[in-house]
Amino acid sequence: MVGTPVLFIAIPLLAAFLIPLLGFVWKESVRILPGLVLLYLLYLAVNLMGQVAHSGTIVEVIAGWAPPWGINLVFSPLTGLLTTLMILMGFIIWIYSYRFKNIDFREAVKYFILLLMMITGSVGIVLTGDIFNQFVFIEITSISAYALTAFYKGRDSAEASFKYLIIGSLSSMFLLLAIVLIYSQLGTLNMADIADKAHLMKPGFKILALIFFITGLGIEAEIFPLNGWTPDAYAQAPGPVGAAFSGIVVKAGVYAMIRVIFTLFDVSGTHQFLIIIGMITLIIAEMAAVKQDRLKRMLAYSSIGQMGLVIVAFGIGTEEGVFAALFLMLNHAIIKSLLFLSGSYLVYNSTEKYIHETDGLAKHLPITSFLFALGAIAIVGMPPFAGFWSKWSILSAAAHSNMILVIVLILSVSIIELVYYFRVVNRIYFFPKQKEVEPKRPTINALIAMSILGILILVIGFYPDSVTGYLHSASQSLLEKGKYIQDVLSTGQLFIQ
Amino acid sequence: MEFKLFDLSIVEYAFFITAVLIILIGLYGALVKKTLIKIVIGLSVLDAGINLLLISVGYVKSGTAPIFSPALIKDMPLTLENIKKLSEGMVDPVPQALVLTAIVIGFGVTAVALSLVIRLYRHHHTLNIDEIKNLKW
Amino acid sequence: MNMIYIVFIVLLGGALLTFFANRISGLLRDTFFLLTILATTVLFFTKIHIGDTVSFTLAGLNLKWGLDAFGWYFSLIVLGLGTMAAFYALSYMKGKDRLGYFYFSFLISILSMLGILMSHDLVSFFIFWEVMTWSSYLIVIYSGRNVQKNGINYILLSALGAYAMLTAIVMVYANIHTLSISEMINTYPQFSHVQQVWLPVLFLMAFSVKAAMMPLHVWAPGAYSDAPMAYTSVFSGALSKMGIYGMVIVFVSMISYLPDDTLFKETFAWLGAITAILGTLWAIAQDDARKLLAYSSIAQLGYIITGVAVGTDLAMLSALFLAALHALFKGTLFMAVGAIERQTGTVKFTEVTGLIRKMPWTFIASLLAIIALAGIPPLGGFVGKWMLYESLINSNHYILVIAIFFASTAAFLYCYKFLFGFFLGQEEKEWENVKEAPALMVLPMLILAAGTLVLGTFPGILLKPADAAMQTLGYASTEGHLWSMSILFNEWGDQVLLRPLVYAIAGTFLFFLIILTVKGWKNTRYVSTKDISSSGEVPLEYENLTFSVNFYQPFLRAVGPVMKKRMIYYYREFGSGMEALFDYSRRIYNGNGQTYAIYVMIFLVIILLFKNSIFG
Amino acid sequence: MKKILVLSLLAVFGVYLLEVLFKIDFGHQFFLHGVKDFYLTTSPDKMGVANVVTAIVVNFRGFDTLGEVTVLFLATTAMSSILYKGRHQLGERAVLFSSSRIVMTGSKLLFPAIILLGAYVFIHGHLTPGGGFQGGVIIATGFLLMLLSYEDYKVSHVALSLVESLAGITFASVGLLGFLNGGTFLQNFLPTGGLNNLISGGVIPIIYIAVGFKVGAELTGLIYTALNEKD
Repeated sequence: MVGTPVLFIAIPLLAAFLIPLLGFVWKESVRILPGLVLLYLLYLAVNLMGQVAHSGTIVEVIAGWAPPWGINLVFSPLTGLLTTLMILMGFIIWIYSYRFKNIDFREAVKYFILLLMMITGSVGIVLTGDIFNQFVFIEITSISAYALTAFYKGRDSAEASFKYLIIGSLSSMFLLLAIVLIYSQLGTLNMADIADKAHLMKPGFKILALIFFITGLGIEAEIFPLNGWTPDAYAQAPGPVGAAFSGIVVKAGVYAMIRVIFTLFDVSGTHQFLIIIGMITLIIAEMAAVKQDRLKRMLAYSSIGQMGLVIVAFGIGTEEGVFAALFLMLNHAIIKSLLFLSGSYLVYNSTEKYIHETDGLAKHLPITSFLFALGAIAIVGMPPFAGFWSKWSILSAAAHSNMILVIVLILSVSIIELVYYFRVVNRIYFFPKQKEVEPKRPTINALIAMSILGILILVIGFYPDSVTGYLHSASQSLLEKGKYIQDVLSTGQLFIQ
Repeated sequence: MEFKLFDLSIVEYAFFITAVLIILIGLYGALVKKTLIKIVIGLSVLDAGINLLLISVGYVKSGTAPIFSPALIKDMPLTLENIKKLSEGMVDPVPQALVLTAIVIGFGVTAVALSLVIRLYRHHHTLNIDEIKNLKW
Repeated sequence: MNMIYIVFIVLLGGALLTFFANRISGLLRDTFFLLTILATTVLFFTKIHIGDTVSFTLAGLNLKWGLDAFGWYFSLIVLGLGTMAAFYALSYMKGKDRLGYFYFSFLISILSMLGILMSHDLVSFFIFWEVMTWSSYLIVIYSGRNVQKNGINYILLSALGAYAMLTAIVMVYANIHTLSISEMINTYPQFSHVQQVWLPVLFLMAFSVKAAMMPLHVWAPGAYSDAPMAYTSVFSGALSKMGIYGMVIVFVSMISYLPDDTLFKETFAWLGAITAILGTLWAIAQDDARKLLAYSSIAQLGYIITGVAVGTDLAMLSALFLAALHALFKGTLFMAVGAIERQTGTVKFTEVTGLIRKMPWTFIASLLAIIALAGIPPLGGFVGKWMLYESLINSNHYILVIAIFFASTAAFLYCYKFLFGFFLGQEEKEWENVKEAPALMVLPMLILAAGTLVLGTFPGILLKPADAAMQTLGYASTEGHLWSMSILFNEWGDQVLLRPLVYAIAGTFLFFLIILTVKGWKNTRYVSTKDISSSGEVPLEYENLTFSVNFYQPFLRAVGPVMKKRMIYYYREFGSGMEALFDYSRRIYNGNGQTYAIYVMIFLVIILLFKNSIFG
Repeated sequence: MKKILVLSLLAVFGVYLLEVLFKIDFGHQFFLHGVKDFYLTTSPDKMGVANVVTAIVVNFRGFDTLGEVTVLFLATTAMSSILYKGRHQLGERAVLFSSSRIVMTGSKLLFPAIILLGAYVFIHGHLTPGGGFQGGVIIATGFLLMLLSYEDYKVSHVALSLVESLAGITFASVGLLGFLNGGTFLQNFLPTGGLNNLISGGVIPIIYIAVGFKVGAELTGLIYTALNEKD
C-alpha cells in the first residue's frame, strides 16, 4: 500500500503551509519542496493507476463517514488518468520554473505556493465525489489562478486577473445556485447519491440546475461566450502558469462539466447542445486566433478552440467519442504546454509579446524553436505526431455517429489552425531577426522540461498504444454511470471509535 | 380569486424573493456600474444573496438551532429516540455549514478583488472599468 | 524482421543520422545521406518482392504494408529519380547552410512516398501522405524566400486536399469498419449512392492537389520554384506522381462502378486538358526558368490526368508511361536550371544568354529533355504522346485530342524559349567566366536524359512493368496483344515504322547542329545584347533589352484574354475576405470585463428561454 | 441601452429562478433520504458534539473546511503577491486619520477583551453557536481596532505567517494522524467525551482552535497588507 487518493490533497496542502516556515530556515527548500511533493504524488498516481487497472475503482472515505454522509474521493480509471496527467504536467511545469524569480525570494515563495495550490485544486476537482467539495476546490483553483495571472507587475496582468475574477465570481454564483436547487430537492450533496436519486427531483429543478452547472462550469471550461477572460489571463500570466492553465486547470473545468452532464443528470438533448456549443467555441476561437499579433494570445485562443473540440467530442457521447475527447485532452495538455513553455522563451524579453518579435530566433534559440515547431506541427494534427491520433479518433467517432457536418467543420477549422501556426513557425525560422530583440537562452531545467514534453509527443505519436489502453478504460468508466453510483454508495460505513 | 393584502404564500416565500432580489441587485451592480469598487460591492452583495437563499432552503418551520444545548436536553436521557425526537424540531444544519464555507470563500474572493482594484488604480490611475481595456481582441 | 520494415528503418534512421551528423562534419553528413539513399534503393529492388506484405496493429487499427506491381512501378520513379537527385544534391547544395535539415527532409519525403506506395490500408496511406506534405513543405520553405506566401499556399492547399481525403477515410471506416484499401474497393459497389459519389470526389480532391490540377494548382508555381532545384526535380518528377497514383486507383476501382461514370471521366479528362492548355500558356509567359518549368509541369501532369481519366487500356498505359517519362525529363530540366543557377546566380532568361559553350553538357542534357518534353521523335515523349492521341481518338474524344494537341504544340514555344534563352544567342561579357557545373551535377542529368533516349527507342523496358501494374488494377493482361495495341510498336515494344525515320531525323538534326555550331563559331560577330537598334527610340538605362524580354509578345497578346486573371487571384480574394471576417469576429472580445460578464448572462438567458427546445 | 439590456436579462433570470424556487415548499423539507437526519442524530449520539453545525463543518464535511482554510490562506498569499511592489520598495503604512487619546486608550482596554471573546468563541465552537471562523474574525477585529487607532501599530509579519502556517499544519496533521491511525483522513481518533462538556468531540475542538488561530492571523494579515498600501 503506497497511499490513498487523499494524499493528493493532504500532502500538497501540508507542503503549502510548510513552505513559508521552511523559507525562514533554508531558502532553497521553497523551490525543492513542491517538486518533491509532486514527484511523490506522481509515483503515487502511477501506483494507484496500476492498482485501479487491477482491482477497480478506489473510493476513499474522508473522516470515516461513508458516502453519502461524508465526503469521498473517487479514484476511477477516468479520474485517475486525469490526476496522473495533471500531476505529471505539474511536475514538468515545476521543473521548468525551478529557477523562477531567482533573485526575489519572497516572490518565489508566493509563486510556488500558488502554483502548488492551483494544481492541488484541479486535482481535487477531479477526485472529489461531492459537489460542494468540488465547488470549494474550484474556488481554490480560481483564487490561485487570479493571483498567478496578476503575478507580473508593471503589465496589464491585473486587468486580466480582474476580468477573470468578475467572471469567476459569476461562475461560483451559478455553481452555488445549482447546489441550492439540488439540495432543496434531494437533501444530499454526494454526486453518486444525486445521480441515484435525480429522478426524484421535481420537474424544472433538474433542468435549471443543469443550466446553472453548465454556465458555471462552462466558464472554467472556456466555452464561448463564457470565455472572455481566457485570452487575457493566458497572455498575461507567466509562461509556466499559462502552460498550467491549458494543461491542468481547463482540464479540471471540463472534467467537472462532463461529470455533471454524464453522471449527475441524464437530460436528453444535452449531448447535441454540447456539440453545438463546442463547435461554436471552436470556430470563433480559431477565427480569432488567426489575426492575433501577440504570441501568447494566439496560443490562448488556440487553447480555447481545442477545448471546444474536446467538448464536441464529449458531445458525440459514444464510447469512441469520449475516448477521443480524453485523448484530445491528454494531447492538448502536453502539446499546448510545450507551446506555452517554449513560446514564453521566444518572447522572453518583451513586454508586449508580439509575434514579430520572434522573427529569426531559430538561429539563437535552436532547441526552443525546434520544440515550438514540433508542438505546432503536432497540434495541427500532422502525423506521425501525437495530435494526429486524437484528431483521427474524434473524426472516426463522428463518422460512426454519422455527423458529417461536424467532420467537415472540424477539418475546415483545422486548416485555419494550420495557417496561423505555420505562419509563426515560418517567422521563427525564416525571417530576419529584429535588432532590438535580445533572445534569452533557456535555463537547463527549462530545457529538460520542454524536452520531456517533446519526447512525450513523439512517443505518443509513434506508439499511441502506450496510452490508448488507459484512455479506453477511462472512457468506459465515464459512461458506466450505474457502476460509478454503485462503487461509491456501496463503500462500507466506517465510523470507527 | 380573492385578493389579500398579505397573501400568505407570498409571505412564506419572502425569503426566496428577497434573496433573489439581492442577487439581482448584486448582479446589476456588477454588470452596470462603472466603478471597480462598486463592481466588487456588487459581487459581495451577490454572495450575500446566495447565502441567504442557501440558508432559507434549510429552514424548517418554527425550528430551533441545531444545537443540543443543555437547555434543550434538560434532563432527558440521551437515547437515540430522544435525540431523534429533538432533532425533528431543528432546522437543517447542512445549509448552515455550507453557508459558513461560502461566506469564507466569498470573503477570500473579495479580498483578492480589492487588492486587484488597488493594483489597477496604481497602474491606470482610474477606477472606471471602461478605461481599463488594454487587453482586447 | 521483415525487409519492408528494414527499408523504412534504414530511411528513418538514415535521415536522423544525417540530421545529427550535420553537427559533426559535412563529410559525414553527406556520406550518411548518400549511403541511406543507396542502401534503400538497393534493398528495395533486391530484397522486396512484389507480393510481400506485413501487417501490425497500432492504436487498435489494423495496418498493412506491402508491395504490388502498381506500387513497384511508381517506386521505380521515386527511387530512380531520388537517387539521381541525391547525387546531384550533394554538389548542388554544397556550401549552403542548414544542410542537415534539407537532407533530413529529403530522405523523409522519399520515405513517405515509398510509404504511400506500400500502404495497403487507408490510415497509413493518410499518415504517409501527410508526412509527405510536411516534409516537402519543409523543403519548400528551406530557402526562406516567400515562405509566408508560397509556403503557406502549399501547406494550405495540401491540407485542404488531405482533409478531404481524411473525411472520405473516416466515412469508409465508419461504413465498413476496416481500413484495408482492397476491402474498400471490394465493398464500394455496396455503398449508398451518396457515398458512392462523394468518396471519389473527396479522394480526387486530395490527389488533384498533389497532381497540381486546375483549379487546385495554385501552390505549384511558387512551391516548385522556391524549393532548391535538387529537390524540385523530385518534387515535380516523383512527388506529384503520388497524386497520379491515387487518381489511377480511384478511377479504376471506384468511378468505373458508378452508373454515370462517364460524367466523372469526361469532367476530369477536360480538367486535365484545360490544365494542360493553361499551364502551357502560362509557361510561355514566364521569364523565370523555374516558373516556366513549374507551369510546364502542371501542363504535363494535365496530359497524364487526361489519360488516367479517359481510362481505356491504351490511355492508362500512356498515362503511366508519361508519368515515368515526365519524371525523367522534368528531373533533368530542373537539374539543369539548378546547374545554371549555381553557376551564374540567376535563372532569368532576360539575364543569362549564350551558355552553350560554357555549359555544353548541361545543354545536351537539356536538349534531350526538351525534345522528350515536346514529344518529338525519337525520344520517349513522342511514344507517350502518340499513345495518348491514339487512345483519345479510339475512344472518340476528338475535341480532347484537339485540345491536347494544341497544348503540346504550344509547348514548343516554351521549350524553344528555354533552350534559346539560356543556351543560344550571344554570349555576354558578364558570363564569360561561367564554367560547366561539377560532374556530380552533370552526370545525373545526363543519365536521366539518356533515359529518355533509351525509352524512346526501347519503350518496352517501361511498358512491361507498366503492363504488370495495370494488371494489378484489374485490366486484362495485355501480355499477348499489348505491343500491338498501338500501331507504333512491334512485339518487342520497339518502334517499328518510325525507327528509320527517327534515326534519319536525329541524324539530320545532329548534323545541322554540328555544322551550325562550327560555322557559327567562326563567323559570329559578338556585340552586347544591350547594343541593338531600337527603331529610333532611345532606351532608358534601366530597360532590359535582352531578346528574351517579351519573347512571345504577339502570341501572348493573342491568348491574353484567357490569361487575364490567374486562379490565385480568386484564392487571394477569398483568403483576404476570410481574414477580414476573422478580424471582425475577434472583436467580440472587446476588452471590457463587464461586457464579458454580460455575455455570460446572455448565454444563460438564451438557454433559459430555449430550455424546452434544447433539453427536450 | 446597456442598462435596459442588463435589466431585461436580470428580469428573465429572476423570473426563471423564482418560478422554480416557488415550487419549494418553504419550511418543509420533503426529501426523505437526505443526509440531514443522519447528522442530527449521529452528532450528539456518537460524536459528543452538541453543535451539529460544528460537527458537520469540522468532521462530516471537514474536507470542505480544510479547503476553506486553504482558500483563506491563498487569499492572503494572493493579496500579498498582488500588492507586492518589489524587493526594494516596502509599503508605507497608510494613515487614515489620527485618533484621539480617548480612542487610543479605549482601544487598548477593549483589545484584550475582544481577543478573549474570540478565543472563547472558537474554543466553545462545538458547544455553542460560533466556531473557529467566527472566533478568528473577532480576533481580527481586535487587531483592526488597534491598527485603526494607532498609527504606528505594527504586527510582525513573521509571527503572522508562523501562526498561519502552524495552524494550517496542525489541521492537516490532525487529519493525517487520523489517517495514520488506521482510519481515514480527518477521522476522529480521540475519545469523544460527554455531550456538552468542554473537552468533548474528539479532534473537533483541536481543529477548530487551529482554524480560529489561522483565520485570526490571516484576516489580520489581510488587513495589515491592505493598510500598507499607500499611493
